[in-house]
Amino acid sequence: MADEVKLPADSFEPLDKSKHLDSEKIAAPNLTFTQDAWRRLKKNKSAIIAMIILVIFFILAFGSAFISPHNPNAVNPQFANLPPKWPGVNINGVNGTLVQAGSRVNAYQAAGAGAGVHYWLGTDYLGRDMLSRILFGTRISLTVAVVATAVDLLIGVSFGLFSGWKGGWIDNFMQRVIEIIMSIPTLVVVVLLILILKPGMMSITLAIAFSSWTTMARLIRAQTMELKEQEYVLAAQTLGESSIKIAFKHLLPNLSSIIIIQTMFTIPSAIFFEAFLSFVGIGISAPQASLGTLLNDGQKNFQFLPYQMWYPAIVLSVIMIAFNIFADGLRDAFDPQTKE
Amino acid sequence: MQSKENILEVNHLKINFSTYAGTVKAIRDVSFNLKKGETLAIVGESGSGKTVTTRSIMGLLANNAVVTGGNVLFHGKDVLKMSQKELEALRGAKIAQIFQDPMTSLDPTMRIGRQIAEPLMVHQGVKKSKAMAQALEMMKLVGITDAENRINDYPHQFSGGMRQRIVIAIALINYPEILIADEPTTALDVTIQAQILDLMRELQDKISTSIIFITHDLGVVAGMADRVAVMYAGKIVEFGTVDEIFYNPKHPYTWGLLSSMPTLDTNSDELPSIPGTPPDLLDPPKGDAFAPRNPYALKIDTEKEPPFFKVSDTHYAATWLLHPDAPKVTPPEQIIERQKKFAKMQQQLENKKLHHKVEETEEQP
Amino acid sequence: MELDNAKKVLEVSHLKQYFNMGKKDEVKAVDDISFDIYEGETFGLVGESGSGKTTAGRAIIHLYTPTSGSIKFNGQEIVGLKDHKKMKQFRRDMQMIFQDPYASLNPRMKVKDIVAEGIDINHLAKNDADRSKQVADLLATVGLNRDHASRYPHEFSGGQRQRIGIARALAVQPKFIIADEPISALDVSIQAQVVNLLKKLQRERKLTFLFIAHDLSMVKYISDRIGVLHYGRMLEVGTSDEVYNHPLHDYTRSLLSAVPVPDPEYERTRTQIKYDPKYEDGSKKRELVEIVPHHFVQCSSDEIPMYQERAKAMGLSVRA
Amino acid sequence: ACGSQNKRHLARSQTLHWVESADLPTMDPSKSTDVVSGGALHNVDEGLLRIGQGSQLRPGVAKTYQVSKNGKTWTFDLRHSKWSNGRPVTAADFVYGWRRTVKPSTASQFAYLYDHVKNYDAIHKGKRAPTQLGVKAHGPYQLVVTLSRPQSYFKYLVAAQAFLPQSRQTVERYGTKYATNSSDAVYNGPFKLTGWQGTNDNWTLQRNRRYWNAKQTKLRAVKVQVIKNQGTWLSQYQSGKVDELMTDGTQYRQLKKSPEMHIRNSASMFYLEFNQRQGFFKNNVDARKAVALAIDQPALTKNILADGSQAPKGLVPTQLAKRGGTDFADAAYVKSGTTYDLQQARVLWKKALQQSGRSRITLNILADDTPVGKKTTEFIQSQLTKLPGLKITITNVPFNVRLSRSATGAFNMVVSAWIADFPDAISFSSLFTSHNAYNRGHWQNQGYDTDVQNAEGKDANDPDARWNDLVSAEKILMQQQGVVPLYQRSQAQMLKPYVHGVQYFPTGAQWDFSRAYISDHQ
Amino acid sequence: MAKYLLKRIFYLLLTLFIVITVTFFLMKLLPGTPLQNQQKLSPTEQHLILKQYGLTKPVWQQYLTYVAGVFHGNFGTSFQFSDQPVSYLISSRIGPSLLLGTQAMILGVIPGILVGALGAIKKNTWVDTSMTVISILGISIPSFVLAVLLQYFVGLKLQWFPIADWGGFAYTVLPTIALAASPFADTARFTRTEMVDVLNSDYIELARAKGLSKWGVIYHHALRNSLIPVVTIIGPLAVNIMTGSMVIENIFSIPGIGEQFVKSILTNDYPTIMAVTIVYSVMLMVVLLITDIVYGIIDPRIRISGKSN
Ligand SMILES: Nc1ncnc2c1ncn2[C@@H]1O[C@H](COP(=O)(O)OP(=O)(O)OP(=O)(O)O)[C@@H](O)[C@H]1O
Ligand SMILES: Nc1ncnc2c1ncn2[C@@H]1O[C@H](COP(=O)(O)OP(=O)(O)OP(=O)(O)O)[C@@H](O)[C@H]1O
Ligand SMILES: [Mg+2]
Ligand SMILES: [Mg+2]
Repeated sequence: MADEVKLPADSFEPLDKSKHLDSEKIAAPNLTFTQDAWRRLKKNKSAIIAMIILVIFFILAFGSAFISPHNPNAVNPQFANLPPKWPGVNINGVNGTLVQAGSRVNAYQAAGAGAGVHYWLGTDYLGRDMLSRILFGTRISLTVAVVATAVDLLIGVSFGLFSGWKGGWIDNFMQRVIEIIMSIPTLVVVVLLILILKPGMMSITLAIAFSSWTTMARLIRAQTMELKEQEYVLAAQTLGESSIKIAFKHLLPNLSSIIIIQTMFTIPSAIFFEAFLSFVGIGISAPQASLGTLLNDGQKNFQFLPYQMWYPAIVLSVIMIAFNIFADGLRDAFDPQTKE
Repeated sequence: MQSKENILEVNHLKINFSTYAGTVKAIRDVSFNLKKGETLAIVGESGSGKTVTTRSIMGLLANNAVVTGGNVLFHGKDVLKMSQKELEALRGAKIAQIFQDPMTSLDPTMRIGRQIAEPLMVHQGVKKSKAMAQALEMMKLVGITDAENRINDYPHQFSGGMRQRIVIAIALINYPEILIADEPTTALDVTIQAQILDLMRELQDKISTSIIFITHDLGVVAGMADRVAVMYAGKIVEFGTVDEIFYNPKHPYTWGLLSSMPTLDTNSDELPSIPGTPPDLLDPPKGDAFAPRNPYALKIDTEKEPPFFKVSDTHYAATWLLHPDAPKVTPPEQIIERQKKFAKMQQQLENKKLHHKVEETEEQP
Repeated sequence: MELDNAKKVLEVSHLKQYFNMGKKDEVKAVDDISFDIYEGETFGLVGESGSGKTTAGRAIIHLYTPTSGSIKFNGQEIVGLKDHKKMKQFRRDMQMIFQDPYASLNPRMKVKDIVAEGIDINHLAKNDADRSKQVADLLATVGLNRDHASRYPHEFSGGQRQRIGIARALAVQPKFIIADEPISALDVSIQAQVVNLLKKLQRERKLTFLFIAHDLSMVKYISDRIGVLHYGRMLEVGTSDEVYNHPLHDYTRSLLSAVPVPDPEYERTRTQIKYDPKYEDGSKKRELVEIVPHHFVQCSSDEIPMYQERAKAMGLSVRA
Repeated sequence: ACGSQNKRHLARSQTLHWVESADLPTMDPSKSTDVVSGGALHNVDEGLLRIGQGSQLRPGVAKTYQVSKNGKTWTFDLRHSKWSNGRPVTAADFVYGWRRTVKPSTASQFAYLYDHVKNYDAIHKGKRAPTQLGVKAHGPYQLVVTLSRPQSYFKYLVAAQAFLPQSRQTVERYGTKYATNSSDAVYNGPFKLTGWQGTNDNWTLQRNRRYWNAKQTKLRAVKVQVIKNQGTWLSQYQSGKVDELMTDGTQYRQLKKSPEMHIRNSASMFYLEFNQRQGFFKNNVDARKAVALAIDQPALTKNILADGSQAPKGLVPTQLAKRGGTDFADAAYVKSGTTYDLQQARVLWKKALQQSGRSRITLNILADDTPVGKKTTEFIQSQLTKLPGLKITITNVPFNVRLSRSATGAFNMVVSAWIADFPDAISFSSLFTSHNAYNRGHWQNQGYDTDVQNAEGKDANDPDARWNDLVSAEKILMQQQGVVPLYQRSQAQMLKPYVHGVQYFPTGAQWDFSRAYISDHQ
Repeated sequence: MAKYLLKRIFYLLLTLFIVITVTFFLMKLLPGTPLQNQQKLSPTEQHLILKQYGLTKPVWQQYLTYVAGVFHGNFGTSFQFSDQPVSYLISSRIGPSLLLGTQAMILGVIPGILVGALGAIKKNTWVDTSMTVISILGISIPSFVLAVLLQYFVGLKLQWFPIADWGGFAYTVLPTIALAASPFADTARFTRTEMVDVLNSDYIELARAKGLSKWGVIYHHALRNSLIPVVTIIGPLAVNIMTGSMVIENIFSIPGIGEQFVKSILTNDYPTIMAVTIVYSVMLMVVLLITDIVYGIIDPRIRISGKSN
């Protein structure tokens, strides 16, 4: 076993202590928690793609206010229900033709549209440009969802935080309140709220927010209960830190990942809920459009004008998928347990 | 010693884990053997590779593990090359394991009788009723009082110590040749730990199984082990009989471990401690991994990994300090005390030998 | 230490801490314990898991509101203390070091902010530069350097994190520190670092410690006096040498006999003493009784002679 | 294809699969207010007269009738016919049914149709007993009705559901459950209702063998199914599960060339009312005219609704009333009332704004929340937005919310609709007299009121004078732009080629299956 | 257990009472009456109609009457269906909804569990990926879009199942599929997460160390433990299905209660809105109660202590 190789003469000099004992040194670069999560997220390809898609959608939807191809509300009766037409492309589906009563007709010609007229995604029953409407609808849907989620965050987080932190009978009471709210079907709550507040963005937003905050509150409460037993919170208490400060310095930052993740799940379900409300007929009112109203209009004529349902459906589904995948990715990224 | 066969041999085992961050070199050339009926303790701090070593013996390595070299011979057959079927036949029958945390290692939704009987039913095709009867026997054997009534209880109805007994019962029901105990008492109180350790010793006598006992508690090792392997950063740095390790340690890491633990008699103002923190196995340092924390480090430690130097037939240590060219160093005070004791023991042994001509076979430490 | 003349820093008497009072799952986590801690000493609290060590520590530092009993710190009653100023002072004078190095540091805060938390609360720093300097000094005290100040806790090893926790406690210049199993989650090779640090700090800063642990050899090593806790009751209190070398209560004996020692020869001969909890069965009223000077055992009045016998048998001078 | 003379081979199965887009809420003739129950009642019950294709009246239970000179006494001679339970249908059943309808405690919402019948007003107000109603049975088979004022179109009214006979024995037997399901009622029409449990969404009109003219009924059954989703309806039609499809705009565009397509002109008009109680539109004829001129009705009907609906000529729909070959709508046509002239509209709008002393204004349009309602408002919004200084918001609400808001005047402009209860212009003209409850905008015009009053009173028995009165009234309404007619509703119906003889009529209940049959198509 | 049950039922009733109270007074805030044609009705008649509906009394009296009625199963009279008690309307229409809901639940949950479990077992393989894609699609496509697609492609083009209407089992197939998509996806995702956790747990490790085969481990230990939490999402799933059913019933012309709810919302038929609200709440509460009890029964850890949280 012993080494046979000749070793250099000075090999067995004792090592200079000062040189090697600096084992407290940390070699790794200085990474914050968020940076670490971001690093993990970056490794998750599908989550990154989802994120990019979402960013693109946000930019398109909110940028469309400035650079939309057409005014989304401009009615053009003459050009109602025109199929998609891409200049210079002659493939059925995007060449402005439609199957009507069994034969393919050039809808643009029939409507007397000049050669320069082309709608990338066709037009709707009022001759409005579908592409602009979809962008506009995406913007409304996203706005409703984001605002609703923000409100839900505000209520849910503060409720959960307070309940969890206080504990005891206060918590008990607040939990009963949540239980009672949860045993009323959210849909019913939403519908009632909308009926009372009059249909419109505001009320839909509020109603959706109202319907989802309980989940957030429960999550936050559970986590707060756990966190408040954490020794660093106890340490802050022994130092004499006030409850409010503890909430902001210790609890909220450590709840942030849960909050972000839950938000990422709430946004798509809010979008969905809005679509559902539109279908039922109590959604966003005209001339505003949301993905839900577009879909609802589209599904009626799916047989004859399939593009009117397909495009909003695709946009909605892509947004939903992207949010879900992104949320999954975030959850993994924020979870330090995640196996590297 | 030669008369006892090796039932398990681990030779030059090298295991890496591929992770996002890079390759973790968790086991970097580990060799040891296990003889019938003996208890081998593996000690070492957290992350030194104890668990990974035993998992490789069970063929239960994680998906991202890559065995880059070496073999694990069980009765001469390489466990690492076995098929799933062969491994399944091995696990729980020939080689069984006790896990560290009794609170989580039982299925919360299955009655404990059934859990104990399961290995029987799996390996010997025993009928359920018969298996349950045997499970009951086993429960009594591991000291569960009122076993008849408790056989249909669920794990959460038992205390930690009781659960650990159940886990032991599960491991032993097939009278395995090798029992791997991975920190079986770390989660328990000292009094319960003592009971469990007693129980294990007792059972080992009864069914003469070999035990690989993993722990980082040197006190426990002293009471349990026949032989000891000290691991550091994925390598065994010293191994020998329990007396050799405790009374005549050669590796500075073993020195550190032994002297940093106060005994009930320690009264010095300051405990000798091992400075610094263990190395990152993603990027193990060149040379001796312990060098940065080693007050006795030599220049060569930063360049070349030390080979094993033989101290006695049963005692080897991987430190350049044992190289003939190395300077003589003075170990910490406590170690000197221990070595003195060792010398005395050797002396007594010699004397004994002279007085009665004891046969070699009884000499087993 | 000459106990009779020493000043009592902490006087705990008849402290009770129950949880879930009045419910089915009521827990008497701490059930009527009394003990004093003298200035400059280390008082060790040992006991098995669930015996109420942590609860006692937290009740003393007023993380819980005790069910009943009195806690006097420097003569000031803490239970029911309403005076904001006095409470603030108390919070500075008494600090705690926690068990879990991973849970005791807020993962979202930089080390400097963790350490400076007490400084900020009590406005102990004149300005930012002063704050940074204080943090750097504290880190140096616990053997870390100023580079570490801008790091996050997850980048540190367990021992380093425990030292950061110590620095945080030291920031408010406490006089009394409760250390709740500060080393039980650490690797053997690291434990000694922390214990040495605590001892050094005690020497340099004249601190008083309540040291909670279940590792008996470590408690023995670090403590001047020891209290043995079981089922929320204090069974035996005495100087550490007394308690270890001449345990009077059966439980203490059993506990000591179970401690594994890194000495194979000793281990081979060690026998464990079985314990029968009849001396705690609650059928009689038991109180801490001073059997040997400064060595108390929990017993009822009719059990006193038995313990005195035991003490005598060990060659101790029994208190009249 | 319907009503075709040329009889084809009958198919073996004489079951027609019909569709309704709403549930059947009641079968009580006194309580029916909706088209679904109206349609069902029309086929399972029979009044004195029957209305049929082209709004022609046919004899019903009454074989003949005579009107007195002064137009106030109507005598109906009834035939011997039977209820579906075998009891005879007698004049007493009419008397009972009518009294039940006008009785305030019944709270029939269509009792107002009796307003010309003697003593109706007093009964209605609870001042007289329902037995005082001007209807008497002279023996079992003669019914005499006394009106308080002459009413030339009373003959049409007696064909409506509110005037159906009701069997006292049946009503009293079933009590509150009467007509809440198909078996707790009795029928005297060509069909009887089966399979309706009160809330389910399909039911069957089964041939009534006891009907006096049962020989003529060829269909064994009309299976009616409720389909509320337009897309589903189309698929069901295409797969042959149902025999008819009321297309919406898009479907109509696609299918309009099909030989199965039939346009059903109904006597209904959609129009925009201005709130003239106070505010902007009060006494501001320029504003009203500007709005009228800014709306392009042909574009609305042709491109937006695109369901066969027509651009209106005036308030009274075409083909509702004719005299001497002239359609009322042509006779009363006022060009400015319904044309599109944005230029002119802008000019007028500026004037209107000046008059009200402001430079910009936001106005709201109230309308139904139906698909058509939404399309209409969205379109009008886009059109009116072209007027300078005008911003339009829209509110789409459920039908009865729209009604109650209209009634209380909580609107700027509202899209209202009216379907003639009977084929006479007065059904529309009476709407905008000063005190008519349906005049939600409170438009008031002395000349208009006088004209309508004359038609209902002094000229009631003089068809020519009456016609002229109504034409004059209509012209005033259009010149003053009291309302803006938007479109005359038509429905484009796809009907399987093997379905024949389904009769459609543009007023009241719309369908009559008594002459329908299925030809062999296998 | 009995005490726990009593407590739960007390809460259930309390909740129900709150729901009734809140909806009642909310409804009173809204415009709309049973009058369809009020312009042509004399005040006497209007009063009479309102009286028939009990709307002439002071609001608090109406409230008391209503509450008393509800506990006798009397929800008043529908505005849409004249003389039709709302209780009858609901009882005659709840059948199809319950049937569809149950079928969708079964079709959603069972395959969802299987797919989710398979995904976890084959974690990070193409199987897992495709399972994830399917389940994400399931939550990403609105049920009404799916319904329209099914109707068109499966019903009209392939003619495998009826497009709409309500008859035998065949009629329930397409609506059930459309309705089951989202519970399927939810269950699959939830099961997968749970199963992955369970598969990483110590007792699974021990089971493998016992020598159980891979599938033996899954069958005897992993499945049961990962399924127990799945019970807890049944409640939310039931809500999903209720919500979905409104749309699905409309599209497939199914005479269910959800469709009726939509109708009553659109027509301001308050007695029906209130009744359906109450029925929905009761259904949800009962589902939650049952899942809690079932959870307690199948999870030995909870069974003993007899409490759920
Ligand atoms: N599946 C895995 N993937 C990546 N790294 C792993 C994996 N399993 C173990 N390791 C790494 O291998 C090294 C050895 O781990 P092992 O669990 O054997 O340590 P141990 O000596 O048992 O420690 P402990 O006393 O904490 O149980 C550690 O650095 C650990 O992080
Ligand atoms: N907040 C609480 N609510 C209810 N019971 C509690 C609470 N905190 C502690 N207990 C119970 O009180 C008893 C004493 O707990 P404590 O944590 O003080 O024990 P310990 O001696 O510190 O044990 P360990 O060595 O495990 O830390 C235990 O039975 C515990 O379950
Ligand atoms: Mg391990
Ligand atoms: Mg503790």
